Amino acid sequence: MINKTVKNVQEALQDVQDGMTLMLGGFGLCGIPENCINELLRLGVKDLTCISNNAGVDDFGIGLLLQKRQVKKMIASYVGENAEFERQLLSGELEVELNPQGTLAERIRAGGAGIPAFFTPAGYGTEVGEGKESREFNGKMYLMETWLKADFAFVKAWKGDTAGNLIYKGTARNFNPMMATAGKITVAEVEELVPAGELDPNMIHTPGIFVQRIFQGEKYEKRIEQRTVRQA
Amino acid sequence: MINKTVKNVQEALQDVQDGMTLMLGGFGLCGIPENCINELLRLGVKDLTCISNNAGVDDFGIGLLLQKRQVKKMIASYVGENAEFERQLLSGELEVELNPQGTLAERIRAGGAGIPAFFTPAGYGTEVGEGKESREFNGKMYLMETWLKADFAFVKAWKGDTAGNLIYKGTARNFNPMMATAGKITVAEVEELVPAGELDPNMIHTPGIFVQRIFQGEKYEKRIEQRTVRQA
Amino acid sequence: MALDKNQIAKRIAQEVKNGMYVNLGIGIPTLVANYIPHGIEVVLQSENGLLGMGPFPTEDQVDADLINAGKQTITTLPGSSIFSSADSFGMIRGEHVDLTILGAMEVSEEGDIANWKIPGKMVKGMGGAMDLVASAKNIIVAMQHTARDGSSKLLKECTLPITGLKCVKKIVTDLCVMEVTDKGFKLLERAPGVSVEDIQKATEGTLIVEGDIPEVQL
Amino acid sequence: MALDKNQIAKRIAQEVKNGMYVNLGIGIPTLVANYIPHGIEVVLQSENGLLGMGPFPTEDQVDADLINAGKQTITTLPGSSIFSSADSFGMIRGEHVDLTILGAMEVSEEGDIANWKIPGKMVKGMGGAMDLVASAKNIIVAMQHTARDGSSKLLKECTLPITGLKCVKKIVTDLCVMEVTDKGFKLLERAPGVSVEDIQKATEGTLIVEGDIPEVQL
Repeated sequence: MINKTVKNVQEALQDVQDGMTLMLGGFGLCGIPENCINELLRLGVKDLTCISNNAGVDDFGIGLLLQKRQVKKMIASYVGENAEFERQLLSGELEVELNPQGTLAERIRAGGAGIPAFFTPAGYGTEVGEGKESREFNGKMYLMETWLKADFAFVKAWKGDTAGNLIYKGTARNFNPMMATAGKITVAEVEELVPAGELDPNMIHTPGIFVQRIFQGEKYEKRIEQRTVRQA
Repeated sequence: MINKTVKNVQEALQDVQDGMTLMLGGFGLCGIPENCINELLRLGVKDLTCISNNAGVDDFGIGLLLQKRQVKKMIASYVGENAEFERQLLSGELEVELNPQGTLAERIRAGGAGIPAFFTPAGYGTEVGEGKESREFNGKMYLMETWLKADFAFVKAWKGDTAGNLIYKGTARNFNPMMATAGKITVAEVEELVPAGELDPNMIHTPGIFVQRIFQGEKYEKRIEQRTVRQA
Repeated sequence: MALDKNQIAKRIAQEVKNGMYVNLGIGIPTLVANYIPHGIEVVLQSENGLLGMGPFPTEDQVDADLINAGKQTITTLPGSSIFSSADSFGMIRGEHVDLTILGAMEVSEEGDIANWKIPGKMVKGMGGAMDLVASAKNIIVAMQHTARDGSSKLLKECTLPITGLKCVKKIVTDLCVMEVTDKGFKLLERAPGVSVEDIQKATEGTLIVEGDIPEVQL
Repeated sequence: MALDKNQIAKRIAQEVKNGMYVNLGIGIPTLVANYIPHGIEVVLQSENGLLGMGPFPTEDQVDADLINAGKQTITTLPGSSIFSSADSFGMIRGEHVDLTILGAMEVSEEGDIANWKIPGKMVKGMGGAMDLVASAKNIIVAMQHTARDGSSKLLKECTLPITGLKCVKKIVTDLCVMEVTDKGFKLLERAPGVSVEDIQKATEGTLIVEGDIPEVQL
């Protein structure tokens, strides 16, 4: 089996350049590629176009890239809990393309699956539909949306093997599987890297063909945005 | 959790009617819903439109429905090993719509995922493209293909639970997961039916929301088309 | 007396029928889960990739890898399943979810909804709301009837950028329960002690009042 | 001496490079797996939903739930993965597969391929072939140079319904190895003892012969 292992995050991201389009997995702070984001901060690459459902919070995740002004454009579905993101958006400092979440997920899947365009009802009749082709099917109106691809896709998985196969845990799966398919170079960081053959072929979420580089992350903070608990 | 269990195949298929559109999972004879096919034979429903990658072999699987002339139209990608299918096709007794295999798989996924149409390069410039809209994206030509849905989808899984969650085994997965999403009523037959909660939520191939009825099949012949072996 | 958030949620919970798959939006809709009557089996869908969402975890159950669409830590119930965002919205777009409950800033008498942006002031983003409202078979909105300045949020036409066209079926506000019909908002129930006149004054869109309007029963 | 099926497969195996993901069609292409040189790591994709296909099973390993696209029982190798047909063709359409090797009834000098139907006589169906040829980065065809009646299968234009336009890159027949170029079939290698004239006679499409043409080395 082809071995996709790289030594560390530095080797994995060595050829990331200014101006590139990057995909970053995660929903909120759940399932984000923490080690890759930290390395992007260290590298200081700029004028990035980042595709990610959210942009982290002010002081964690992609929020840190926004603070350091490394991002030229965000393609996302939710600004929500990120004041700096909202500020840069409203002031026009940051170019932002907001997509309905399902449209965003499907555009990324389409990019990986060789489908240049598809029709969805989401956003028809709203700002999102402005300038887009619309069409009626079976009496309902749909917008044509196009695929998204990236120079690099950074995904985070729970377990991975040296062949690049990935298994995600819980709702940390979210956008990671589609993004893994849509990067020219897909970098997977995992909590546990095992030899090829240890994972059950029936239970692989992302087949190794989509992953060009894989490494075990040094540490994971896994910050929680809304720690909600009930009494035992 | 909502319980999707029905007593047996008779209960599961009680309201299948003449003239309906059915999806049947499987690739060749691998992963076909054997018990449902046998019940369709027993019911004798006719003028069916069957959507299935293949049509079984002459004396097993959908081949039996063809022999009994219960099928008016087949939507498939491969005729291959089925002489009766090829004969009915060439004689015009059976209406046949051949789709590229990936187009067929994607049309079914689109039906389940609420995407009325998408673009694929498969079949551009061939008979498959006749009468279809074609369009250029990034210098390459694509055909517009539309979704497929069915009145009933019959799928076969390895394990299932009472909530309708399914796990497939090996390459018996094939078309089953997409078809499960595209039936108005999806009937799942499984080799082993377990209580909700026994399957790992992380390892579900088909979430229960797609399955309306589930039962444990009485027996599985699992016939092999090409038994190829090597010396130990 | 106007309904509080929990009462709005409790009233909406009465709309949830046995065997439904339900998506709950952020805010009041999330509270609906607390009031689903015993004996009613429903499955909660969280659009970040989970079917079968359970209650919040106890302290020792907290798992950073298990959150809902509001980014809150949650648990799973027996029979739950986890999937990608693409599969989740395939489920939503493909109309497999029976009921969607969400919040709104404005709703028009035709059932248009606005809930993602105030130009120049606030942009939350649409998140999954546009997908949900474009494909849900049944949409119930939980909202305040008026803004803080007393202006109506139930309008002839939305003034804010809309999230979806002609999609809202029912609305539960602090003042009343309404159904969206061809002819406007049809008043179904009043909050206890709130008069039809109070509701009429707080509603800019066409309000249809037919016969006696009963009080909400909680 | 013309190459036999195994020799064609063996010659094609030389085109397989380390680290490639390869899809092998039914027939001669399947045999290529037997000749991949030691030290070359490749992963075989089977479009019915498997990456990392291994050799045929021993009698006690036979599993009805594990077959390849030719419906043959097979095994998996360590590091393999299994997926649905939609995901499999996503992989193919998305150009993640590096090399596709398949059979053909006819190939045109522009690289068009026909391999799924003889009108009125035979319909196999296209199976996955149309998806593969529409999206493969590199397509090599394994075929016989002529039909049983001696007529050429390497044509100016295909006479049979085509499977894909301008997609074939290289062809290995019983007589020779050719590359498809802008100007026609460029002859690269001859089968041992087969002359350029023999190949010329068996080729209806434009054959480009430049310099000395070496014999195939197996």
